[in-house]
Amino acid sequence: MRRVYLDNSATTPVDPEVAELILTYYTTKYGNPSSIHSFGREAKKALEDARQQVADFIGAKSAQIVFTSGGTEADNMAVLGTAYANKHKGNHIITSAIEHHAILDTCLYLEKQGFKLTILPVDEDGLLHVEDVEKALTPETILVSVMHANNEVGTVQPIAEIGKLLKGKGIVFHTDAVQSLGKIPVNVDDLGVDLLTASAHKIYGPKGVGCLYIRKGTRIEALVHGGGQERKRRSGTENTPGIIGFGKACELAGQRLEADAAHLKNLRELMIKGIMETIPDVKLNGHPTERIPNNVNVSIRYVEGESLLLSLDMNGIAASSGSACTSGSLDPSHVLLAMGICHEIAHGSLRFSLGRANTVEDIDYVLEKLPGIVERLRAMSPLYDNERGCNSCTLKK
Amino acid sequence: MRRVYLDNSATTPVDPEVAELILTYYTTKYGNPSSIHSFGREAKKALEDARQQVADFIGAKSAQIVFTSGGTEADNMAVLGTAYANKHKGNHIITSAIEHHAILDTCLYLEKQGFKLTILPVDEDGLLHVEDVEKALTPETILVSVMHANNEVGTVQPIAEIGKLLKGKGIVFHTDAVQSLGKIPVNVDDLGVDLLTASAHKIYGPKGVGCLYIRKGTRIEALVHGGGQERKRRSGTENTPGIIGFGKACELAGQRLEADAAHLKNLRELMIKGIMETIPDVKLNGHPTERIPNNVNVSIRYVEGESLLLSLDMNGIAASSGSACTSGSLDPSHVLLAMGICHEIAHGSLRFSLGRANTVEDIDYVLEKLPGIVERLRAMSPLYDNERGCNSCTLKK
Amino acid sequence: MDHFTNPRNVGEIAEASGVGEVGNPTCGDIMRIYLDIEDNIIKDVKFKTFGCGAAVATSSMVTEMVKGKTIEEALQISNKAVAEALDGLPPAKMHCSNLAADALHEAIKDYVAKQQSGK
Amino acid sequence: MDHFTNPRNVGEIAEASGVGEVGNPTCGDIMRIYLDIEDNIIKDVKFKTFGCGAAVATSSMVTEMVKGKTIEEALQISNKAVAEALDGLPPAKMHCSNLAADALHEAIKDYVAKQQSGK
Ligand SMILES: Cc1ncc(COP(=O)(O)O)c(C=O)c1O
Ligand SMILES: Cc1ncc(COP(=O)(O)O)c(C=O)c1O
Ligand code: FES
Ligand code: FES
Repeated sequence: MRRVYLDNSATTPVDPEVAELILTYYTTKYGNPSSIHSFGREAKKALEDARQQVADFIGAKSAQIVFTSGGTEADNMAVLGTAYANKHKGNHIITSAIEHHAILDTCLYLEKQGFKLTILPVDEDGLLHVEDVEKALTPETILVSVMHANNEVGTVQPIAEIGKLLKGKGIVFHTDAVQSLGKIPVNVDDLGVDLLTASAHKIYGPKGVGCLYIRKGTRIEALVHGGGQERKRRSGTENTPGIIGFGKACELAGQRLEADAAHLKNLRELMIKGIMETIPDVKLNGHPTERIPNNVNVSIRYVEGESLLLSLDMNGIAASSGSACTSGSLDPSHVLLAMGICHEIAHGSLRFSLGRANTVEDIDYVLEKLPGIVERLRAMSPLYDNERGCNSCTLKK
Repeated sequence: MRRVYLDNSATTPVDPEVAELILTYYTTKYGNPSSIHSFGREAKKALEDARQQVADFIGAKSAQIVFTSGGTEADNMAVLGTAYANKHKGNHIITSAIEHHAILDTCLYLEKQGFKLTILPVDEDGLLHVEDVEKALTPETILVSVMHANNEVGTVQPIAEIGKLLKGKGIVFHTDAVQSLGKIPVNVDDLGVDLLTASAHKIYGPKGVGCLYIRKGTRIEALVHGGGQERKRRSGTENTPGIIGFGKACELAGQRLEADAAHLKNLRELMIKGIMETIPDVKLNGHPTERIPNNVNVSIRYVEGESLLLSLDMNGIAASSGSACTSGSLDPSHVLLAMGICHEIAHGSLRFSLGRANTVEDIDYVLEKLPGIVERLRAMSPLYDNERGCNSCTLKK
Repeated sequence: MDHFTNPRNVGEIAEASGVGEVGNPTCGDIMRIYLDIEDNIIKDVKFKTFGCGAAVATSSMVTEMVKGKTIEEALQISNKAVAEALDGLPPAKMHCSNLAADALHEAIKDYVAKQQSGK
Repeated sequence: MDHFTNPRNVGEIAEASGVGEVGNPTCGDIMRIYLDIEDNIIKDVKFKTFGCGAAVATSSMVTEMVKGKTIEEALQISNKAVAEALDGLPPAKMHCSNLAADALHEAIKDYVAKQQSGK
C-alpha cells in the first residue's frame, strides 16, 4: 500500500545528510565537549559550529543560542525563566488562546503560583490583534508570549508589529517559532523578539533537540541546575550529535527556504482546491493568506475526526486532528474553539501538514481516497440526515 | 598517533548496533509516538518496548520509567519534583558532599528558596556512613539523595543499607545511578530506592537521553509542562530514536554486565599496579574495594592536573581531572576536598575511566608514557625540590 | 479493527419500535440506535454514530450482540461486555463503549415507554 | 601550544639576583621566577610552575620576552601583552597569564629590595 506522510507539523523525517552526520558523532567523534582532551575539543568545536549555524538561520549571534531538549523545554524556559528572573519587577504575563500547550500549560502553572495571566483571544481566522496586546498591558507586565505560526491552523501572527509595540517598554517578548522556522523567514531582529523557541525535529533534524534564543541583556533563570553547561543557562551533558544535526538542518533549511516554500505552497493549493471541489460542507480553517505554506486544516462537517484519521490511515495516509500531542486526547482542539468554531465541527477537523518530500502524486492519492471516506462516514453519521447540530458556529449548511 | 580513550565516565561511544537502530528511527520510522496513524503507532510501540528494556535492566516496571533529556534533568526532577510535591509535609533535604553538581547545585537552589539542607560528609575513601544519615533525619525530612557510585573516585555507597534505614519512614529516597549502571548490578528493590537516575550516554547509548525511575506511589511534580507526554510527568515530543537507543544499550549492558565488569576490573588492576610501581609519590583516591570496576583516580604529587591532561593528550591519551563538567573550571574537585585531600594535591589528580573497548595494549601504552610526563612536569614544579607544600592532608612524603 | 472497517448494521429503521440517542458526556460524541422488537425479541437493530473509531466499533459490536435477544437479555449488556467482545479497549477509550451501551438502553427505554403509552 | 610542549627557560638560577613567587588567587596555582640581572639588564631568567597548561605557556613566553630587557622595560610587561604574544587566550584562562606577569614583578621587587638592603 502507498504510504503518504502528511503529518510534518507533528514531526519530520531526519534528512539523510543530517542523520549521517549525527552517526559520526555517535560512534567516532563521541567526546564530551566539556573535556579538554582532543576528543572533547573536537566535539566542542562542532558544537560551537552548530550554534553558529542555528544563530545564522535566525539572524542571531551564536552566544545568544541556548540548546535545550526541544521546543517544549525552550518554551518552559522562556516562560518560567523570565517569570522567576523578573518577579521583583512585576507578576503579569500575557499570552494567546491558541498557543501550544508548552506555553499555555506553563502559564497556567505560573497562574497557580500567584502570577496574573491574560490569555488574549483570536478572531475566526486564528489571528491575534495587536490592539488586544496593547490593551492588556499593565505596569506589572513582565512577559508577552505569542507564537509565530500556529501548529494546528497555520495562521501567522503579527509578531513584528507586537515587537514594535513592546519595544523599549522593558517587557520581555517571546515567540514560539517552532512551526514557522524553515517555512517562512524567521529573523529575531525583524520580529523584535527577546526570546525565540525553535525545535529541530520539525525541520528535518533530530527529535529531542531545540533551542531558546536569548537576546543579550535578557534575564532568564536556569531551570536545570548542575554542571553549568551552556554558560550556566542549561546544565547537562550536551546532546552534541543531536545539536550538530540541528545545526546542519538549519543550514539546509536556510539554503532551501524559498524552494521549499514554493513547493509546499503549490501542493497546499492543489490540496485545498481538490478538497473543496470534491467534498461538500467543508470549511478551511485558519487565515486565507497569513498562513505557513505547508498547512491544510479543514473541518469536514457531520463526521468525527478520529474516525476520519483511522480511515485515512487504513489507506496509508498519515494526517492528524488537532496537534499530535492532543490527538490522543478527547478534547476538541483549543485552537479551533478559540476561533469560535463549535465543539461538534471542531471535532471533525483534519490537519494535513505537508513536507519537503511530498509530491503531487501524494496529493492526488489523498484526493482520490478522501471523498469516499467522508461519504462512508457521513452515511454512518446521525448528524448528516436530520440537519441537526450546530447553530452557534460560523459553518452553516 | 595511537589514540587511547580513557574518559568513559565522561561519555562513551555509542555501540554500533545501537547507532544503527537509532538511524532507522531517524530516517524511516520517524513518526511522533503521540500520533494515532501507523507511523505514530510504530514509534509508540518501539518507545514502549524501550521503556520495558530500561525497566528490566533495573528491576522495575515499565510504567515507573519516565524518560528525560539525560541524567542531569532526571536529577533535577528527582530533587525539585519531590521538594515541590512534598513541601506541605516538610522542608528538609539530606544529601552528600560528593554528589554530582546536578544534585548539589539543585539542592543549593532549593536552600536559597527556603528549604533546609544537610550535606553529609564522607570519609577519606569517599564513603558515606549510614549512621550519619540516621543522625541527620528530622521529622521535617522529605528527601534523601545519595549517589550510588561516585563519578570521580568510583566509590560505591551503601545505598541498600540507607534504603533499609529509610524504609517505612515516608521519606523519599533517591539515588543517582549514572555511574554504577552497567558496571555493577543496579536493582531498585535491592537498593530500596523510590527514585533512581540513569543516563544513556554513560552506557554506550546516545547523549541527551536518561530516565528517572519513580516507584509507584511516589509523588513528583512535573518540571516541564506541555503536551502531557510520559503520563503528564515530562512533556515534550519524545526523543524516540534516542530512547530506543537507550533501551537497546540497557539490553546489551544487561547481557554483558559480568563480562564487562571482569574485563574492566582486570584492566583497572593492571593500571593501578603499573602506576604505583613506576611513579613515586602517588596516591590512589577512592575506596580500595568498594569501587566501580572502571575507575582509576590518582593524585600525582607536585604536578598540576591540567598540565598532566594536556601532556597525556599530546600523546593521544584522553583522561580527565575531576568530572568532565568541572574540568573546564578552576576549582579543585569538591569530591577530593570532601575526602580531606588538600587543595594542592587535589589539583594534581587524574581520572582514568575505562570502557568496554579498552585493551591491555591501551593500558601498556599509558604506563609507557605517563612516567616520563610526570617526570618532566615535576622538573618544572616549584613544589618538587623544596618539599614545601601541604601538611594538612593524608598524602605525606 | 474489523468492526471499524466493516461496521455491521449501520443505518436506520424507518418505523422503529424504539430509538435511543445519547451524547457522550466525556467527549461530546453522539450515537443513535434503532430497534425493531417483536414479541419481546430484538429482531433488527441499526445504528448511526458521530464518534471515534472505538465508538464505531463498539456500536457495531453491540448491534451484533443484541440481535435475536430478548429485551431483558439486552439490558444486561454492559460496556465492559462490549469491550471484552472486542478483545479489550485501551483505558482512554473505555468511555467510548459507554456510548453504544447507553444508546441501547435508551432505545429499550423508548420502546417500553411507547408500549406503555400505546396500550 | 609550542610554549607548553617545549617551554623555554624552565629551571632555577642558583644565585639569582631576584626571585618572585606568587600563588594565583583564582585557582591556587603557584609560579616562581628567577632573574639574573646585571647592569639593570635581565641577562638570564628561569621559571618553575605548578599550574595549568596556560600557566606553563605564559611563563615560558614571559621569560622569553624579558630576556635582555632592562628592568624598567620588564615592568611594563602586562598579562595582556603576554596573552597577545601567545595569539590570545580563552577568557577563562586570562587569569593564568597574571601568574607569570605577577611573578615577574615580584622577582623584580625582590631584586630592588636586595639591592637597597645590600647597599
Ligand atoms: C508551536 C509548537 N510549539 C512547541 C512545540 C513543542 O516542541 P517539541 O516537540 O520539540 O517539544 C511544538 C510541537 O510539538 C509546536 O508545534
Ligand atoms: C554521577 C552523575 N550524575 C549525573 C550526571 C549527569 O548526567 P548527564 O550527563 O546525562 O546530564 C553525570 C555525568 O555527567 C554523573 O556522572
Ligand atoms: S472519543 Fe468520543 S466516543 Fe470515543
Ligand atoms: S588554572 Fe591556575 S594558572 Fe591556569
